[in-house]
Amino acid sequence: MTEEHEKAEQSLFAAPPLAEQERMLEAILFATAEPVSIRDMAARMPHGSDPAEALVQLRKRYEGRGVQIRRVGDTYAMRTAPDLGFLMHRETIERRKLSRAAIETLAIIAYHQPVTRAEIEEIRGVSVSRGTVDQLLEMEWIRFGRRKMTPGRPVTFVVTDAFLDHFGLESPRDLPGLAELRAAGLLENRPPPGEMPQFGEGDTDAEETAVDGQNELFGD
Amino acid sequence: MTEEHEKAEQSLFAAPPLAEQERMLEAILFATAEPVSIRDMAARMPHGSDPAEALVQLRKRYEGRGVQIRRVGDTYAMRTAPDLGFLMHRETIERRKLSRAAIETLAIIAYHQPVTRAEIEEIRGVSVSRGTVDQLLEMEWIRFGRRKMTPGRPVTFVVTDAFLDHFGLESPRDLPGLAELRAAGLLENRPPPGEMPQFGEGDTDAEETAVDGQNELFGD
Amino acid sequence: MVAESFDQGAKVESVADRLVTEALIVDLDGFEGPLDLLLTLGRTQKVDLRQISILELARQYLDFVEKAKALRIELAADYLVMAAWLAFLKSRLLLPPDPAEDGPSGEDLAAHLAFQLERLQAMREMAARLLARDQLGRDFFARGVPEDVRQVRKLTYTATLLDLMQGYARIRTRDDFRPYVMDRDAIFTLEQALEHMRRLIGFAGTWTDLSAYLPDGFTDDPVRRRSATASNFAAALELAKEGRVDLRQSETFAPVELRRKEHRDD
Repeated sequence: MTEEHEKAEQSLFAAPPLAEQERMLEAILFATAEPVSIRDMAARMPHGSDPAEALVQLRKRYEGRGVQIRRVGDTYAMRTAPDLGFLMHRETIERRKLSRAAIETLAIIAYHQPVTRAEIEEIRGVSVSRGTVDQLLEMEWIRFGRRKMTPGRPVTFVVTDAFLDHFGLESPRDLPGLAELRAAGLLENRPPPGEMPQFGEGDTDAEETAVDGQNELFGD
Repeated sequence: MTEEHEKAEQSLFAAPPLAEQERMLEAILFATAEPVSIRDMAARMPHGSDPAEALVQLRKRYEGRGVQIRRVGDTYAMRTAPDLGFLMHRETIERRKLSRAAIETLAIIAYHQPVTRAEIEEIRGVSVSRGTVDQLLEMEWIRFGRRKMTPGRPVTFVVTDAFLDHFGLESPRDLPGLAELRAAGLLENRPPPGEMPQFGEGDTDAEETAVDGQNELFGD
Repeated sequence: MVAESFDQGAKVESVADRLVTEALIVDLDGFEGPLDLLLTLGRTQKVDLRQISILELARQYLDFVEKAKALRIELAADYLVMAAWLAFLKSRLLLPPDPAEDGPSGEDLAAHLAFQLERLQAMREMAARLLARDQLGRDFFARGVPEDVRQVRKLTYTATLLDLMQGYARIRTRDDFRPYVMDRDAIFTLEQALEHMRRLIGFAGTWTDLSAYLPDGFTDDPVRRRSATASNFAAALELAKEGRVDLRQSETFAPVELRRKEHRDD
């Protein structure tokens, strides 16, 4: 404390050297919550200081650094360099199970590819919502295949290498067949209605709810 | 976002040049009020970065500046140079005055850590009030350390990084006068010879009841 | 350090000593226990704590307690415990050691008390040195506008091969699970039959078997045939009711025949 007082007293007689003023300015800009005007700087720095001049030096020093001195109207503030903004984000990845509608659509594409939207709907018995297909496309688990040589030349969907990669398959042919599914007990077990997976959030089609209703109706 | 992702992907193949890492580190340390560990830096910087190496460079760059990079335990923080405190009266944070008991307790914990409550009482010659410990815990200047491997496995107290940060200490080893105290044998845990009155336990102060409650809290 | 004779210890206290003690009594609340009081008394010896005379200190403390009693000041129990212990220590220091007696010597006890006083004094000095340091928020400062790390939440969806296969199995076996329902493609509705018959009825000038009116695709499959026959029959009744056809049946279970009803122009 006494040292500082001495310094403050000295300053009544002579302004500190410019390099020292630069240090002071640096500390002020760093610690102050609001941008600071030249006038405020002058008021806080020892008598005789020239904050404008010190500021020029300081700005030069920070050129190209990770921190910059930015002018905000008539005031100045220190900010992180805009190109480093990505460092200030922390990504948290949240994993969610695919909706039932999406899994079924994906399964149909995998087992029947190349397959048109109409064919998927026929197999599933409900219309396929656009959101479901978009989600699968976005995940890069399906992509567009060749157009079918049928009237209207509808687009088809096929699964991608990313899909095979995710499910640890070498080719779509490695998917177990119906007989194998049955052997694995996947076909025999009929889940009670209560344990039926809920329908996907993405699928809000009227048909979807109709099916829901039907399952209830047909359940034991 | 896409840009960042690209960056993140690129980084799988090559870490950014050291100068660029230094900029990143500068931005990270600058932006955060709390000290940052090397581990956290590495987690935020692109894959393959070497924050420890970049830190050496950056600390050098800030030597003698108005802002410094300070080591605080295992973490690092940017702080204004202490000699410029006089410029910052406006930023001064008014702190609750610590009682003499609290200050002494804090010093004992800092110099004798890890230290049990009984040991603090033995040194001070009076029982430690719950309020004193609570206040220090609340300020996050002390925290619980490991239990002592002595009968009753009492909890110990140690000082925190926030304590080091507050008093501008790099590590507990930098506590002032530590070497002298050690040389004088004043940090030894000398058990009192038999037939000496024990401090703390005999106290029937109003605080005592509070202490009882806390002991229960600390008990296994 | 405790090699003092009894005479020295019993010396009449100086005026200064007495003043100090009296000041202490008035100030009793300010002490944090006997050790604190002892430390304060020890300072009046104006020597390094390492050279302090514990015997002299014990005498001072006992005097203090006596005076407090005389002034009817309530002393906390631990002050009295300390007084009793110091009296015991004093006797140990003054009497030649008894070889038959176990336990620590008077010197050991005195040395430890001296150690305690020195340690407490040291801690107080360290506390003061700590507080004299530059402090965060007073002498040096953290970033004024901390930029918080923004949390960006990224959603990823996942599924297992089992999910996929179960999903497919669910679809492929959906029909197996259904109880019997009339499938709509096997049904020829009354509306369809009416429309179908109205179109053909204009050509039925002669009696024709109703079964001839079965639509294409509903003649072979028995299920479909049954449905179409029933609907056609109902449609024929409807047309008869409308007065557009005549119906006849030669006997029970014989084929039903129909013929266009001629419109009379009167």
